[in-house]
Formats: sequence, C-alpha cells, structure tokens
Amino acid sequence: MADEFEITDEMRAQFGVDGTPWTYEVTTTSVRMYARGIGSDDPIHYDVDFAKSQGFRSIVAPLGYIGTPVFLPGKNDPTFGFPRREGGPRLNIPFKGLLDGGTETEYLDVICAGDVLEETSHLADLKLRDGPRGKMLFVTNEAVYTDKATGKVVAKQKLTSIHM
Amino acid sequence: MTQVYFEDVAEGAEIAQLKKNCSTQQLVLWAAGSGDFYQIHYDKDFAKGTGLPGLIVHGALKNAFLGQLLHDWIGERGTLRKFGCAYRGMDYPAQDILCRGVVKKKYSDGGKHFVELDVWTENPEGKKTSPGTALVTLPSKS
Amino acid sequence: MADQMYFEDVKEGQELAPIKISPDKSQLVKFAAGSGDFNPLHFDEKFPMLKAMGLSDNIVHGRFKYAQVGRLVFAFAGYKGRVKKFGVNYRGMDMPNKEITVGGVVTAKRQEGGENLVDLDVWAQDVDGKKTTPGTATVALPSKG
Amino acid sequence: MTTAESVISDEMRAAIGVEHAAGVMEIENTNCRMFARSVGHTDAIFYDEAAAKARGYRGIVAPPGFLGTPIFKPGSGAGAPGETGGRGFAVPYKRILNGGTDYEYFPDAPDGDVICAGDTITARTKIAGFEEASGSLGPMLITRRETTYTNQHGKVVAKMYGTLIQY
Repeated sequence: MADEFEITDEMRAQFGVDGTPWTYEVTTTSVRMYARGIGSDDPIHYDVDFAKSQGFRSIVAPLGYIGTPVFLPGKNDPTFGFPRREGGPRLNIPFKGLLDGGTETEYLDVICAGDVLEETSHLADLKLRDGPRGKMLFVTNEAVYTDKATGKVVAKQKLTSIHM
Repeated sequence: MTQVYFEDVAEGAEIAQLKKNCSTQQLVLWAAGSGDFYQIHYDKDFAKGTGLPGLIVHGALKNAFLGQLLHDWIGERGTLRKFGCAYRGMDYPAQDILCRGVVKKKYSDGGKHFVELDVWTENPEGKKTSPGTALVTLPSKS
Repeated sequence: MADQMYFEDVKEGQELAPIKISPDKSQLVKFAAGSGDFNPLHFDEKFPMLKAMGLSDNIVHGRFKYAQVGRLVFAFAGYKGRVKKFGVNYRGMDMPNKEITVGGVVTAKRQEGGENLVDLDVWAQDVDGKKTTPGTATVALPSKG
Repeated sequence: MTTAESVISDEMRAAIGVEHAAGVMEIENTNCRMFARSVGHTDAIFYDEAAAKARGYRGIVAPPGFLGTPIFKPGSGAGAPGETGGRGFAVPYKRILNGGTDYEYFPDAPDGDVICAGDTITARTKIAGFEEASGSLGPMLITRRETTYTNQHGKVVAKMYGTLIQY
C-alpha cells in the first residue's frame, strides 16, 4: 500500500543502470516544427544559411528540444513517442497519481539539425516526502545524449515525476 | 504479408477492406504529420464557429487512408502509380470510416501488369464520402 | 534577436526582457507536433482524465512552459552566448488562452574554468502573478575584453 | 449557363500553364515517420531505415500522399505548394471547397524514382485549366491545378492534381 511505501536498497541498487540505448534525430523539419510549437520566430531555428552565417553547423535546436526518438510501431509509446525499451530500472510504484515535477537540462554543446544522438537513460534519484494527502514519491530519471558522429556527450536531462 | 499477383485479380472483385475510426488524438497526429493545423479538425468551438456541427476528419487524411489501403494490398512487389479521391462528404471523429476498393480493369502493357481500381471511403450510413480511382502494377506469376 | 549581451554589461539584479504568450489550442497542437507529446490532456476537452483531475479545460504542457523559459534564456545568451544549464519545477497548472509571462533576473556573475558565467532565477507566471514554473539557469556570455 | 455569363476572364486564361514560384520540400526520417504514424501505416519501410534498405530503397520511403514538408518561414503561410494557387482571381463566388486531390508516382528508373528520406524536392505548381459547371450548389468555377515534384537528381517523382471549387 502507498502509505507503507518505503524506498528500499533494492530500488537504490538500480540507480545508474542504463536501459537499452535509443536513437534520437534532429532534422531541419523537426527543429522548425518545434520552433513553431513554442511560437519562436528567431531565424536561427528556421534559416539554414542564416544559422551558418552565425557560426552554427545548421539551424539550432530550441532549448528544451533534444531530438525526436526514432518511432517504430509497437516499440514506442503511441501517445508520447518515447521508446518502450528493454532493460533499465523497473520500479513497482503503488501510487496512482502522477505529475510532471520538473525538467533540468545541462548542455555540453549546441544541438543542431543533422545531429543524430544516442540516448541512454537511468534512474538517478528517489525521494519520499510527506505531502498534504500522504506520501509523495519523487522519481528522477537522467537521460544522457551522445552525438553519434563525435562520440561526445552533448546534453544531460533530468526528468522528475511525482507519484502520489 | 502475402503477395497478390496479377493472375489472382478479377475485374469486379473487391480488395481487402481497411477500417478506420479517428480519435481526436489521431486528428492531431495527422495535423503534425501533414502540417495542416486548420482548427476545424481539433478545436470544437472553432469548428462550430464556422457553421460545422463539430470536429471533422481531414479530407487529405481519408485520401492517405486510401493510400494505405492500396499500399497494403499491392504488397512488396506491387507499385502504386496513381491514387486520389474527391471530397464529397464529411466524416467525423469516433465514427467508422471504411476504406474500400474494387478492380475496374486489368491489362498488361510494355511488360507491366496494370490494375485500375475504384476506391472510396464510406461512412456508417454507407455513403461514399471520398470516391476516387487508383492505378497500380502487380507482379505476374509467369 | 536583440543585440549581443556581453558579460561586462550584466549586473546582479538585472531583469531579463520578459516574454508574454497566451497559447491557444492551435499553439498547443503545434507544440504536440513539435515535441511528440500527443497527450489529449492538452487538446481534447472531452478527455476523461480531465474530469478525473477535477479540471474543466485542457492544460498547457509543462514542457511548453519549460520551452518558453528556454526562449527567454536563449534570447538573453544571444548567438555568441551558450546556455549551460536550465531547469524548472512544475508547481501549478496553466490554462490555454491565459497569458503566461516568462521572466528572469540575474542572481550572480562569476568566472569559472575560463568562462564568464551568469546565474539566473527564471520563471513562468500566470495572470495572478503566481510563479507556476520557477527555476534557475546558467549562461556563459562572451567578454568584450 | 451560357458562355456570355462566363466568369473566366482573359487574365485567368492567360494564367493557364504559367508556373508559380517553385517551393522546396524536405523529406526526412522524422517527417516520414510522423506522417506514417498519423495514418496508421504498419509497413516498416516507412519507419525503419534498415528495413527499407533491405527492400532495395535508398532510405525510409515517403508514405503514399506524403510529398515532404515545405521549408517554414515565420510570418509566411505554411501551405504546401498547390494548396492555394488559383484563388487570387476576381470571381463572383464567395465560397470555396477543396474538391479533391490525386497523386501520380513515377517509380520506374531511369526517368523516375521513389521518394525517400534524404530527398529534397522542388515543387512547381501551375493552373491546368478552368471549368464552369452548374450543380446542386448552383453555378461554380472549378480550377484544376497541377504540381510537379522533381527530386535532387532532376527526376520527376510525383505529380499532384488538385481541384478547387468556388461557388
């Protein structure tokens, strides 16, 4: 039961264990669509020649966009598009409610159209707090994005979900 | 998927049907896939403001459904040459859209084996809301 | 894009030029298209989960607000600056067609590892002034020197 | 209707066959997949590069009816080429309908090709003709538009025939 839920050593043992890697693609059309989606009219996100004139490889991915996961029917979530990959952490969470708690991105390089990234994701943190309606579990996953062409890590993103 | 051959096809015969039923989510997916963000397909109030009874399915989506019907029928070795439809009636979310096709004519020309079809989408009342035609080639057993 | 900001130009307590946006349903559908998040919570007013959550209308994607904070920080950094890090927490919901104001303020400047870093508090706030999406960011700016 | 009442002007006749400014359409892995996903396609050639190559294609195949994404410029209309052509003439009709769309493909080498991810397609639209008719909606003007899609190798890969009805 949710009220008796405690974080166990077994759960903590899953910290840092990566699931199967997945490919994320950043393309000119995907960058432009994201830029339209956030209402930006900055030509750095739309005009390849302009972006190159400013010293970038191609149009720049807006902050918050780190590519689109390769979508394969049956292997990705049909609503959210994220991969349903094998391996990685499996938590048996007894809470019914779910909220998006927060997003934090660390950039080690600028992401541009044409980039093909390998994403690996692991459980980074678990925190249990007492909320007004009982226990709340904060689950933080960290995704690491590596440029397939250079082998360099370009971004790390932490996503926190709140289960209550 | 089994391959259909030119010899298997008879004029007047119906091809395997494809049934669709669009959720609001599918209409939004289509907006994303096609780049058509006209609000009559996902904003109920906007649609009603233009005099429509509610959200309607994009005509081009029904056209693409016919493309899928044909692609799935011709198999790996067939080619899709022509397809399309007229937009004659509206379809709505959460209602079946039945995609159908009937072989109109078959002929061989220049070593290729052509099949002409009538294709259409049909609403639950049996009305052809998107009638059209198609031309494909199929492989021959010989 | 405004003129390039340089490290020397920045003062602690300085406020960033705010972004105001009132996302309508069309904007949220375009964000679904751009982000790949097609959760009907954000565009289908008949989606059963809305009622279960006690909501009468669709809600703005948290990640949409995150991206607006991203626009703010990206504009502050300019093409020669680099955003090193930015993060937010989702503390409250925002509804479509209601104005969201995205703002930020410089909390510190420091030099580290050869970089000119500026720390910021950033947020998205609703029409009542409630910061529904508070966060922080760190930007590296070019120097005039 | 008699010819004396024709709404087809000399200006309109002169516009037949004249190409509009060319538009560029991009075909990429991400937009092919998004289109295929939005239709509900199940064939892996629309999603998986390895599967498409195993079937002899250059890359992920553009699903039927997908002719790429126009390069979006903020502040300009995002309409695909051929969607709006022919609306600019002074005719006495207020209402407009998309009458239908037909696609033609040219999959045979050496003159044709199959559209795949990685292609950049140039789309050129012209008015193929005007017709007048009288139907249940009253008198109407039918504008037939034709868009030709040429890939980066100079091969015509598709044509789109559109019908616009004004009444």
